[in-house]
Amino acid sequence: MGTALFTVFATVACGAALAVVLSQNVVRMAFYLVISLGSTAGLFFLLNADFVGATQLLIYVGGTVVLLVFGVMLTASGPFLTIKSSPGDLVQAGVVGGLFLGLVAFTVLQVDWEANAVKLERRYGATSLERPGYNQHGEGHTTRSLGAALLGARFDKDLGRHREQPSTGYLLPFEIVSIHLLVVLIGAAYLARAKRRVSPSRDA
Amino acid sequence: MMPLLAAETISGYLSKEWELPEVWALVAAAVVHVALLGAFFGLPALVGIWAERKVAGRIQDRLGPTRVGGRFGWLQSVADGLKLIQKEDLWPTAADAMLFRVAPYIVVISSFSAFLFLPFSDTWVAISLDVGLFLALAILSLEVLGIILAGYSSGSKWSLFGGMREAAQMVSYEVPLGITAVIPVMIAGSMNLNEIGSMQSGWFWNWFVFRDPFTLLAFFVFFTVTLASNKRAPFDLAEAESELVGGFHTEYSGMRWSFFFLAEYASMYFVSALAVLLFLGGWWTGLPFIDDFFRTSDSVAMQYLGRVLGFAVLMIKASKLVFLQIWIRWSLPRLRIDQVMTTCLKYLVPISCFLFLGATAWSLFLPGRVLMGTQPGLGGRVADAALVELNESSGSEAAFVAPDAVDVAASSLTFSSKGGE
Amino acid sequence: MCGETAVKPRFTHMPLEQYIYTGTVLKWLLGLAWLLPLVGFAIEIFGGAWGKRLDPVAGGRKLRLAGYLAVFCIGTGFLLSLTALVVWKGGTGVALMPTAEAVSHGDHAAPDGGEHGSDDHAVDHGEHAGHDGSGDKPQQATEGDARGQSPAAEAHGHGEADAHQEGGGHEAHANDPYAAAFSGTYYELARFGNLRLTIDYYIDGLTVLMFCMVTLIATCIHIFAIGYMSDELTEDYEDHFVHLSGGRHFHRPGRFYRFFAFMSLFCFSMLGLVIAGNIFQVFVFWELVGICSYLLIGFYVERHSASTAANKAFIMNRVGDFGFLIGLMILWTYFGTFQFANVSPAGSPDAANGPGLFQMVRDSRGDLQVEETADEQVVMLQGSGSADDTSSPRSIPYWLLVAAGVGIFGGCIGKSAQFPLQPWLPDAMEGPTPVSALVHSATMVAAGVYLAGRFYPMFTPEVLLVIAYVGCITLFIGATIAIVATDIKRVLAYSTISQLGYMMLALGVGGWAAGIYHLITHAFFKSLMFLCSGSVIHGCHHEQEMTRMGGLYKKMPITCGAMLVGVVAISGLAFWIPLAGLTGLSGFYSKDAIVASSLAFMAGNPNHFLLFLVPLVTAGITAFYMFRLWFMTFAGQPRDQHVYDHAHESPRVMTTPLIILSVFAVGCAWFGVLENWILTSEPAHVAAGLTSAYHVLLTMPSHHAIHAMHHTAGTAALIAAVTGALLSAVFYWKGLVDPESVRKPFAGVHHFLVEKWEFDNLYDVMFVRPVHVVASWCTAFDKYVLDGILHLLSRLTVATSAWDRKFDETVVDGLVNLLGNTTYGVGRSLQVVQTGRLRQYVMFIVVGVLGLFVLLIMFFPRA
Amino acid sequence: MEGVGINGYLGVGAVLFVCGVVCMATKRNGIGVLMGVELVLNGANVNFVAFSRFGHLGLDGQVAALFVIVMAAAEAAVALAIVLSFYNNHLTVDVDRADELRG
Repeated sequence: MGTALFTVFATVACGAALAVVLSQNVVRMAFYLVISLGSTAGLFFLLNADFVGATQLLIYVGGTVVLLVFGVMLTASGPFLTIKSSPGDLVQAGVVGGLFLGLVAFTVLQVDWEANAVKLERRYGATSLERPGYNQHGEGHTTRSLGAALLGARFDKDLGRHREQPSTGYLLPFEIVSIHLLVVLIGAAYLARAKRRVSPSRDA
Repeated sequence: MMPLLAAETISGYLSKEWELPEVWALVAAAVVHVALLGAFFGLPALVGIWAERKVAGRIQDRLGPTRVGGRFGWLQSVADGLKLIQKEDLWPTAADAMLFRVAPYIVVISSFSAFLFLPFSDTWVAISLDVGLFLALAILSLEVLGIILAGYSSGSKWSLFGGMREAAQMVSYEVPLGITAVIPVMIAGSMNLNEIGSMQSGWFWNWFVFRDPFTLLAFFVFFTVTLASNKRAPFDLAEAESELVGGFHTEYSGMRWSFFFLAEYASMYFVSALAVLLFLGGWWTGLPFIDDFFRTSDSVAMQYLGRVLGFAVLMIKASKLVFLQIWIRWSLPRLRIDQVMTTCLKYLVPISCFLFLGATAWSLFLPGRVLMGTQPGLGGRVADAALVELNESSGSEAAFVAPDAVDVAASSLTFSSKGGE
Repeated sequence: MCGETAVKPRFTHMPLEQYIYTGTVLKWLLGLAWLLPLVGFAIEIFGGAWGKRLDPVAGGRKLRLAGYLAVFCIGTGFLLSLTALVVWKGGTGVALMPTAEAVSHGDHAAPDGGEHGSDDHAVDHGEHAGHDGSGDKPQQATEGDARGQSPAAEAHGHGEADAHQEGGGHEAHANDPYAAAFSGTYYELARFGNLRLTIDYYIDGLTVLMFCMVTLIATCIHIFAIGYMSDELTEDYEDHFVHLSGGRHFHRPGRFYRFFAFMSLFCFSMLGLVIAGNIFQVFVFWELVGICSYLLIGFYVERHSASTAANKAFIMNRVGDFGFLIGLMILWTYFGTFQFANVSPAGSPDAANGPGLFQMVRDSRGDLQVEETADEQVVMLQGSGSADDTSSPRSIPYWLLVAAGVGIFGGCIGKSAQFPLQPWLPDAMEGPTPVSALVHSATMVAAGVYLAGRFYPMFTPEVLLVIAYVGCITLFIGATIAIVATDIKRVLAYSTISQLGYMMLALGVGGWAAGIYHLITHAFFKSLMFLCSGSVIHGCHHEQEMTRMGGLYKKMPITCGAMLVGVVAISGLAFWIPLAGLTGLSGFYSKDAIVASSLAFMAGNPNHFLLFLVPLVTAGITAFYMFRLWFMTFAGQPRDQHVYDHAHESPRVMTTPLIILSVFAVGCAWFGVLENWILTSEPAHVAAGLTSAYHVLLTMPSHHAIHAMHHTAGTAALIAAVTGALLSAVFYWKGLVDPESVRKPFAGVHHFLVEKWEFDNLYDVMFVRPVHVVASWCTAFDKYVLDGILHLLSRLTVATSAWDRKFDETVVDGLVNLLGNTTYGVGRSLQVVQTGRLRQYVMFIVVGVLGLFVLLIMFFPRA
Repeated sequence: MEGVGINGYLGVGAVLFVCGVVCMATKRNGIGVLMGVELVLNGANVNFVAFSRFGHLGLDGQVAALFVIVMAAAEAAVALAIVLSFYNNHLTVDVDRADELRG
């Protein structure tokens, strides 16, 4: 079952990503991107990361919708609808990309994950997700733990563990990210504020 | 018949009773669910369209459809559906054919799959997730994607305008929608719609809308935002018949056109049901003796009837809200797009933020005390959650009592010290 | 006589706490009177400028406040001085008012009183004023008896047998100047070991007297000046004496406030000079009054004559101050202190400081302790600068003491225009008339006399002889030039010179009291006469030539009368008034005191007969030229109708001071008050009239010697004065003899006199020309030698720098350019990589990562 | 749980990543480049979550994925603003035109 779902989602994700690369129309690219991201979210669900998946759907897809809007606004008019990229570029990029992919795949396959897992198991004990007594399986109960972790408390690490020192949470990064978002909000608004200064420089 | 009623989930029933392998059981269950939902999915459209026309007629001092089928014209929608199905499926040459054809499906799929997380009654939910509400909103927000694609791919400026307006409107109205939806989540301490619903049992003053003044206001804000988020008047800028011929669906006809309206009426019903679940006590009648009569009885059938009753209650409540939407549509004039954006960004967002802060403060400073009746607030919830996890993790060490929400971090320290012993 | 008796004079009649109390009160009274003008100065100098800015239109009315403020300051000073006088008299118990019989034959008690003047420190001003024991203190009563019968003196003298033994047979009536004196410190500026730089005060009768005199005269002159300077109150003052091109006159805003600011500053400096308790402080204020005089003479800066006069005065004063500085150095080196005298009794706050100069030089009887060492004579110093080295009494070589005295006196010469340095004073008349009256007749030039008098104990007989001759020459020169001068103010200036000469002469011949006496009286009538001349000039619209005046008594009666008073006073005339006997105006008494002391001096040492004859003759000359002035100005027929027609009497603000001053000019010398007052602070050794036989043989006349000569000298002086007056009447009033007819035969003499004895030309030849020559030499040296060297050096520098430049351009710049070019080239060659195409960059990244991976996989050791 | 192990997910991540890189490398449209970036980040996310599931990261992997998502949103906002102002100045979104700093 899981395998079937994985196959579906993986194929859709990869195919859509490929379509993004290949298609020349911005809006179609955006469409394919949405598809890819959505199926990636499906993969996340398969990985019992419900919250991440939902966030992926909401934020990424919302963000992509915005991308879409801009793409349409900026390119829907005539000559910019498709900015063709030369096939030479495509070929060369494809070659390099293929090499890269092969290399990454090679690296991935080089690693013996089971042995690693056993080694890590011996050193750190069971992963917090599979530890007995802390059930995160079925229904993927990661949401509450994630919230606690973002608030600085690590149920998943500290509950039922013999630790002198409680594990560190993510309170500070969380705050930093919030501030960062605020800054980005203001900065983007400033950058994109309407100051239409048409420069007839090299634009036909 | 009984074991079917008694079964937790359909797949469980199938695998237990008929010894199906789990995969097939799951597939079959999925099929069943989809069939149920599909059946249910058409219903609001039929009823809604008919009701809309009747209500519009009444409001405009007309009779509305009267001829088709009986004297209330209640077959009108069916007739329309038949006509639409017969129509030829065509698309303009200027259109981007692929997207033009895909767009309605996206809309329908998104608004349909939102129903997967909607509990129609106690435990009557297709997928009960920890992140149910979150996911539901996320998927619902995918609907706009289809609309933009439709508006763009039609290759007509009216459609494009409609799509753009819809995009702007949706992207900005997501914010207050999310914030107001988070308020009940914060109160309940869970995003699982089933839990949220079941938390409002008992007397009707346990409904979140009556919990404190902030939630009361939050409900109305939520309702307004949902109006906007599925382009109901007075926010229906996407299809502004008076300005843009038909908005994003100008170029559509036939079945693809009807998909949009299917989706629209379905999501109308969905957001209403969502509002009911979040604020208006879900499937509970609000009169405990009635509910308890069914729940406490030990016969499976009675409990099943109780769920049916809950289903009916939810339906009625949601229908009331749908009727309210229709009423508003035919009573209020349409806003200008800039007014729409102003309403959202300058008024609704600050208001919802304020309400969120207010509700939080209420929960923090008066934990467990509510406007009417008694109910443990957020603090109690999270404390219970921590307690639950504690008991799960370190079985007998249940002596620990999580004092309050703000102490969760500190409580983790306590865990460790306990573990140290 | 051991040290500390000299250091700490006994106050037999003043308990300690009373001393401290009185001293403190005096200190603060006079200090306030001293500092008030400074405050006034500050306010005026700033407020004036600001007042101008406040409203340029009505600035005048605003600035008149400056005058009022100055008058207020100095007037308050006068009142404070009067209070100080009362306090001082009450505190010290000196009696200024002689009894009736004292006036008649008080001085005949002197000789027999002399036989048994057994007490060295007795406060016996009663001796001369005939005040015998009717003082307000029992001790003084006993003194009086003691002078009466000697056994009584043994019975209850002031105890101290040895003093009695020493005093026996010694014929001295040593006055104790410290008895009525208060000394102390306002503020200590710095202390180097034993050497202290302090702001001291030394208050005795002389100080109080000077304070009263200065403040009184200054008040009158300020009031007068408000009227006199009133034409400065405009915003556009036209100076008729400055001729610009095109026959126009110079226009400038009025300087009313500035004038009064300078006057206030001058008053402050003058009072500081008087109250100063050490010679250094005196020097400071000495320079300060010099500055004020400079500023005030050059008040009309735009006038070339004024600026030159100011410079002249300043430079000549510097010449004198050079000597002053030398004296200061000597004193500092050998005495280690600048303080005049430290009279604080044991227990008073300032007693700790060592003895002052006077107490070191003179012993308690007022004698110099001269000892013969191997090669030279040294003066043993009484006491010591500090408490520790009492064991080894210090000494100063005699000739150095003389040198110090001459140096200090050099300062006096410069300041009060004595013989070699007199020419600056007549030119100083360029300043406004009130300035001439206050600064250049009454106070500042008198400061020289004051200092000589104050420093009297430091002067050895040789110095005194120098002083006497200088004064003698000066008075003759001044008088003779005054005969031919026609500018009314210059006549007064020359008379001032000669009168100052009189004072110096008196000091030189041992008539200390006479000199100071004349200083005071002269201050009054000379300021009076200057103010009168100022009134005349004001009335005649700045006409100063007497040859164009005449008959003004009808136009300005008050001025005329006041001037007459002044003239009579200065020429020392006296009248027979039935009740009071022979009564004269103030000048009469002071002048015949001088003549008497000089006569006594001549009697003491006949070879110095000139010191008597010249003053006697000059007394006549004085009368002559003063009456000449008066006749030419007021009597007779108007010589210039135009001037006469426009002449008018001055406003009341100017005439009132005249009246006040004339009252003082008439009566300040009556009843012997002034005399006794002065005598309280007479140095110890003067009364005795010592016989000094150090290098030159001099016999200083004692008091009773002077008194013996009194009548003779008075008669002779009176006769001379009357003669002079009659002569001038003959010449200039009745016109019986035409001055021209007399001038003809003596044309050479006349010219010589008109040329002021060729002094200016002489100095021109002696100093100015040589200086010019030397200056031209220096210029040449500069131009040819120094500049040559400099040019050579500069050329060298240029040459080297040229080489340096080559080096820079070739080597240094070469290196730097090399570096720069290489960098540039590398950048050039690398710039193709920066294509500005995002996508190529991405490709670069990917390829780079690929390369890294390959390297890693190839070279990473397999685990 | 049966099914694919970590390798499958890593493979998907790698494909997404490479697709994003190639997209960045080929698209002349600025927005296309942005989409490439999104793809790259997405591939990274897949890896994170996969490690959190199979590897030893636990929740940390998911938290990292969350942060990546948020950062991606922020990055998209800023990049879009940049593209917009670029469009305002050049009337195009062709990144090849953005070569004024070409060496």
